Amino acid sequence: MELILTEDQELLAKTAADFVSEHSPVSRVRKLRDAKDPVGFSKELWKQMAELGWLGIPFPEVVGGAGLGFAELAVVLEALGRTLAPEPFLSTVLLGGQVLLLGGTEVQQKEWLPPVVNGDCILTAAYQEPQTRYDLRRVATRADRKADGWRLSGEKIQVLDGHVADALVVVARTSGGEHDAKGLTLFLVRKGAPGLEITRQSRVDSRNAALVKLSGVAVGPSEVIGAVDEGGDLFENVVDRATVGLCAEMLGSMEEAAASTFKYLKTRVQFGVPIGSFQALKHRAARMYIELELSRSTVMAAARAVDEDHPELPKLASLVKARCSDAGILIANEAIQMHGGVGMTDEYDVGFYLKRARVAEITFGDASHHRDRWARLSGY
Amino acid sequence: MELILTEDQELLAKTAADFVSEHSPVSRVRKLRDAKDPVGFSKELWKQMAELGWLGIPFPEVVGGAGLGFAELAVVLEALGRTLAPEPFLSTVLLGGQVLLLGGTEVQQKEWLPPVVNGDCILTAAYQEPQTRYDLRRVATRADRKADGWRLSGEKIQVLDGHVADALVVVARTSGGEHDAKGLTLFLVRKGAPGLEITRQSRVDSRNAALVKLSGVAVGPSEVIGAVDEGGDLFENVVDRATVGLCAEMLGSMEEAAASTFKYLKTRVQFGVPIGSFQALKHRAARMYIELELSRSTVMAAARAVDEDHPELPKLASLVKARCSDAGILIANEAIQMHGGVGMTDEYDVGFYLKRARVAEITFGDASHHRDRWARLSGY
Amino acid sequence: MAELETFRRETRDWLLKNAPPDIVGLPANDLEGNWGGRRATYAVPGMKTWLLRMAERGWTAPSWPKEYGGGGLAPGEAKVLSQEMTRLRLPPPLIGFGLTMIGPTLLQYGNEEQKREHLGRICRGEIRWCQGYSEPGAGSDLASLQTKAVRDGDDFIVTGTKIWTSYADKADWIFALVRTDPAAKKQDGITFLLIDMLTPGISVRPILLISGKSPFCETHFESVRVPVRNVVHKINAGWTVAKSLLGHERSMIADAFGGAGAGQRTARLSALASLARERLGDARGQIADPVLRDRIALEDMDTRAFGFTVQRAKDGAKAGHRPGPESSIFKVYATELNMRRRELMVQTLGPSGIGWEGPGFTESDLETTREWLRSRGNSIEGGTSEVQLNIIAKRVLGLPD
Amino acid sequence: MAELETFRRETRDWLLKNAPPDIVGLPANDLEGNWGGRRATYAVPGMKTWLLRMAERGWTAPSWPKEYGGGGLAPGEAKVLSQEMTRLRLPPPLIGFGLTMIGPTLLQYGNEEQKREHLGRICRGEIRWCQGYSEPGAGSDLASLQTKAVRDGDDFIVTGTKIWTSYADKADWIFALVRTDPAAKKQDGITFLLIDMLTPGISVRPILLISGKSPFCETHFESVRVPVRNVVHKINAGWTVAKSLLGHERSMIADAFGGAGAGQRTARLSALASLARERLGDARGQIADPVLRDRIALEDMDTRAFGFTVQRAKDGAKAGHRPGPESSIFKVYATELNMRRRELMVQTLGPSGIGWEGPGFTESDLETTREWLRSRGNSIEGGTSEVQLNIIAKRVLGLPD
Repeated sequence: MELILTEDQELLAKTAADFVSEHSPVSRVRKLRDAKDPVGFSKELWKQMAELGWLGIPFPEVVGGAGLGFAELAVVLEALGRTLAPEPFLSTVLLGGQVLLLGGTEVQQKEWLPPVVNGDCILTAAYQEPQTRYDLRRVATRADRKADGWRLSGEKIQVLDGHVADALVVVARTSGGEHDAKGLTLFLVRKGAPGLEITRQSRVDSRNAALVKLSGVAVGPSEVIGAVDEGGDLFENVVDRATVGLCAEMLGSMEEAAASTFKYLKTRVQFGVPIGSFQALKHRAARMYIELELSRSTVMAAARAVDEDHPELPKLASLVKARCSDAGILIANEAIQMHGGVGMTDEYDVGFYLKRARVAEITFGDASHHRDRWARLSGY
Repeated sequence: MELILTEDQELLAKTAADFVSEHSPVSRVRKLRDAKDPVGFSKELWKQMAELGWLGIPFPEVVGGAGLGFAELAVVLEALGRTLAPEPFLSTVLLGGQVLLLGGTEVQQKEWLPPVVNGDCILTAAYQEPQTRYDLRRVATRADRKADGWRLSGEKIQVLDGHVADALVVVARTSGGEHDAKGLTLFLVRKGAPGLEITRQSRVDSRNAALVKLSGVAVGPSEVIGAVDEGGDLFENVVDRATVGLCAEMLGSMEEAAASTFKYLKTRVQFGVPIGSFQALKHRAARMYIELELSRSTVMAAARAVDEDHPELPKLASLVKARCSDAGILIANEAIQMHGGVGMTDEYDVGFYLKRARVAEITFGDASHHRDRWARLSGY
Repeated sequence: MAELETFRRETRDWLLKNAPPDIVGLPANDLEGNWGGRRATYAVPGMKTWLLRMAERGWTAPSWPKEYGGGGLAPGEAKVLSQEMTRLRLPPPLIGFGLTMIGPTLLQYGNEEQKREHLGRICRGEIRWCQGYSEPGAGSDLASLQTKAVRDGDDFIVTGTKIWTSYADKADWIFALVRTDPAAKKQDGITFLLIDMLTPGISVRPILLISGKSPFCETHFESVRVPVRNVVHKINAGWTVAKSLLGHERSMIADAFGGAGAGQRTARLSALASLARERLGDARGQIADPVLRDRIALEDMDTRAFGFTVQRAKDGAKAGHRPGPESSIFKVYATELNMRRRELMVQTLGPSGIGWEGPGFTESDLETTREWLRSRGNSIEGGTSEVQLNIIAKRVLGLPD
Repeated sequence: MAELETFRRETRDWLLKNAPPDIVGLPANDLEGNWGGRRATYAVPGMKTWLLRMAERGWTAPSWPKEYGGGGLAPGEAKVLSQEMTRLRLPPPLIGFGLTMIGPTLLQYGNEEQKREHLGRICRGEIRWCQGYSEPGAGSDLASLQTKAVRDGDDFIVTGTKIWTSYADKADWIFALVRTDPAAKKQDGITFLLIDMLTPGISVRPILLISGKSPFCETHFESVRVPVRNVVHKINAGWTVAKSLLGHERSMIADAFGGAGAGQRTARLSALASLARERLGDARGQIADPVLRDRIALEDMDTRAFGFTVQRAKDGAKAGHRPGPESSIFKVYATELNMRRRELMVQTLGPSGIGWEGPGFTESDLETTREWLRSRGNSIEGGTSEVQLNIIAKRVLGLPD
């Protein structure tokens, strides 16, 4: 892999940066939050992103996609991360969409992926449960076999964009006990299915999330994605890819949090001088920059690993997630500290970055979890 | 407990500080090292310390001691730590002497403790083995029962002052397997006993340590200290006390390393100003000071816990050792970094402090070991 | 000693007779304590009676001189009163910045007229005070404050903005630093002024924090007329008054973060360790996540070590030593301990530690998350950690400027 | 491409024919490589032949112009040569500061006479060079150097002391910074001078480090007479020459700490992880100490992330981008990674990690301990971490002075 942007990728980065600065300032996130917007993001903007071809980046041309890869996706997600755009990329493109791309039948792909690419369909994955913590294979939701298919029962939490999703990929247990790695199957459940109850949640970053209760929801054989009992590996692969995408977004966020802090250091005057002239703050700013640069290299490498179907992808996904989680929190904490009192006020944007950094850290596992996974995958 | 020095203790501190600055500069340690001195410390100075009453501090008057406690001992050890005095306090007073004080019969105490107090006898404890790491109960050295007593066989490493000791307290297994907590017994082995082979070792701090090989060393019933099979608890208690003493010494060392660094910051000029005017170094110096102050409070508390036979002593010993280990390494590392290039030369003293800090950290268990022990003793 | 025991017995009898039953066991924290003031409200009816009875005896400010409304108690007596109140689980009848901040300041720097005017009303809980120091442009560099007070006959005309004025929306009076001589060098042109919040031209806006609601406000002064007799100490000499108050504030913060009693033996698991055992599970008697367990042990151990350090300072003070340099570390270390602890709490909660409100999160988890967010300000408010480290480097270590 | 393949074939044939068999597989590190020089010694006899044959072809300095003794190879050809030597496990025939430091400097700043005098001798391994920059009073603040060079006709008289002159005790010539104008402002009065170490008045004393023996020396100049024609570039313009060399040195340090190839897939366990498995034992396939295991994973992961960052800079350079700001972090991060790794190694060794020499410790454990001690200097030598962070803050982030 080469860790540089091609000319096309440079161009995409510029388009994305321009789009974000014109249409998606952080004030938009604030407005959606304060208005308790029922959708939680801008459908209009989502449609525009579709028109720009962004939603189709990782999908093949046969479903209307661009046939590009995560190297390109990362460029767009980084730009969106800069201003914390709350559109359902992670849920729709990186979770639901990737499950269908990697595990769906042609029929399933033809039904769902074109509307995803067009921005007409929101997908998500319901995998987390109250006891899951970061263990993707710890699933209590059951799928009981019936003559005409399955009945799903269980409880999922923090389902991204759950309350606006047209369909959910539900991870359920078709065999084995709660902790077994095998015996998981993925099911597609449509909005409004009888027995499906969705309650919106409120998290610190004010992005969409929902509780999902399944009370004997009926699904037919055509709604199974991938092989029965073999959904665990498929879903873990999807989460590895989604993790790389999430980290690209995190990179953008920490970049912006750092940049706004460096700017503040240059302009805020105390004791008659800009506070950025104080060496202790300088050195800490340099440390932030180092963490940022290492994070950037790692995001680039991991995105290319997805595109190359690199056998080390699981390790690199853990590498990038551990790194971006730690760097994200460090940079957000330093951003607030260096902003001083105003950094603690809701009125300033910097707190939004801390809140998002924490939620992003928790999503798909925190740094400690991924260091453990890296060590395990490395054979120690 | 009260965390202040009494007037008597203040006086003792002053005497010790004066004595150390007059008789025991760091250059003395350097000379002993460079000359490969066969004794490894100054017998003369040791005798003087005895005359000052220091060796008798924790022993009762009946054996010639002062009947004082660890609060007083800590004051002296701190002063000695300041200039890295290599006299056999740890081996003789804190290990061998304490074993006899806590576990010895009256006969044993009468034989050994008066010469200890007088400075005429060097004692030590041989407990570490190649596989011990920090687990005091992991002992492979065997004591086989015979008609007339026992035969000791095994290998001990890094026995403090082993090559100059008049007698060694040997921890040996009288029952159970290598990892069993029970089944350990303490034996007193005299210098020159047949089958006892002692080889001097060289560690980075150039303090005395030795390999001890026991090949069927015969010991009689009168040389058992404490109850047979019950030596594990006794020895752990001794090590807890010795740990507190060691930490007092470590406190003195880190205090001096920090003080010499603060002095260097005030005098070393670069870019036309003393480097201590650079804020980044200032903040790091303040951090060193904070670690030092917390270490001091903890040493004082732990020493008083020994004197009060406080039920929390094991926890406090772990607290003080974890803290002084971490603070010692931090301060020594920063001392070298702030001294710059000259700090790396053997010609400057600051490297001696780093080397001693590392050896002290390892002795009786490193910080991570003691955090684990603290958590275990706290019930989590 | 015998006298003190008599005092103890009499005090206990009096308390038993006069404390209304509904106040027993009430907590004494900021949220639930009685702040008094013109607009005081009492969740528990007995609290008003309790205040009146205690104030009548001077026991809302037990150590203050009797002539100004205090109890005139000697230190030993005051300690006995406090012990007996604790024993009977009686909350203080009154809390607030009047008792802790402006009162002691007036006792030291106020003139006779000011003491007579204000101290009694503080003791009786009639007036609630707030503090007007920081400004948008003057945070760590407090002396660069710009709120100006221009002399107009017997009055000053005050114009400017104060921030971080805690509870300004509930306070009756404010003690503020204002610039009375713009030509003087920074600290030299500052005056310490007492201002009635009912004076025309004052407006108050509560500040929302990243953790949600807060007691902080922004307070605007638009040509507010304040009598010159409300100057404490001398005109242009307010910095002296402010400094003595600031030191006081910092040690209060260290106390508030639990530094006070942490040297005591902790009989039970720390809240953090017990949360971790509950949430992460238990493997052979140990918190199942060994890496987090190690961090928790470090946090608990540092807390204990810090507690010993606070105790050392107190024991030294009791023995009559002047405050040692070790006390300079209290503010920075106490806040860092708390911040690390909050961070470990949310890390322990994991996916349960990122809720803002509503379904899917327990009340206690939501509170933990908000407290974590709130804690990020600990190293900023009351003098940033950076300023504290500067002070240690300069005053304690003597490093050059 | 076809031409390059022809070159590859010819090169390989030549190498196969000319490389003495006893040099195959020799390591190319500082200790075992061939430094050349007047007093060169050859542990392996073939190394001398290897040097002569390669030097004759100009392949000790493949990219330098032929007229000065180099190989005159284009970048593509030089890469092929290097690849073929690696493939055949042939060590470089010559290493040292002549090739890496003063040679390139002379190519850029030297006059024709200097190039003719020195470059050929460097290529043939006849002269070994050392560097005289730092002084006891001029460490991070290099420009405050005080070694003075006073003009005396066609000579300078040099007096002063240089430290950290690596291998000065083995070198034949030194390139040094001297102060030629004491009145000028710091950088402005400095001259870059070439000095034969055989000149009377020079004395060299090796420096012992806390880790033991070292290549470092202290070099004294007592009225040493140096011809003015040995000035590189112009008198009082030596700072320009020095700066270009310094940047070069820093990237060499980053490379030396393994930044170069760390982006590559690491097929096997890191040395650290495998040491830990061996010494701490294995619990269900994992290093038995979970806390240390977490720190080791972090170290390995950071090493990988740093490797990717080095690769990114290289890929960018290959694509013709100017060196990006990311390269400013190499020196500081590479050394920190190494220091952390050494620290983790001794922590893993525990009681086995504190030996100095002799019985009771294995050779490999003793080496680990010495390397840990030696590593403490990594963040000092070649520009302290503090100076690097200042540079990042100023040049990359644009923070004010």
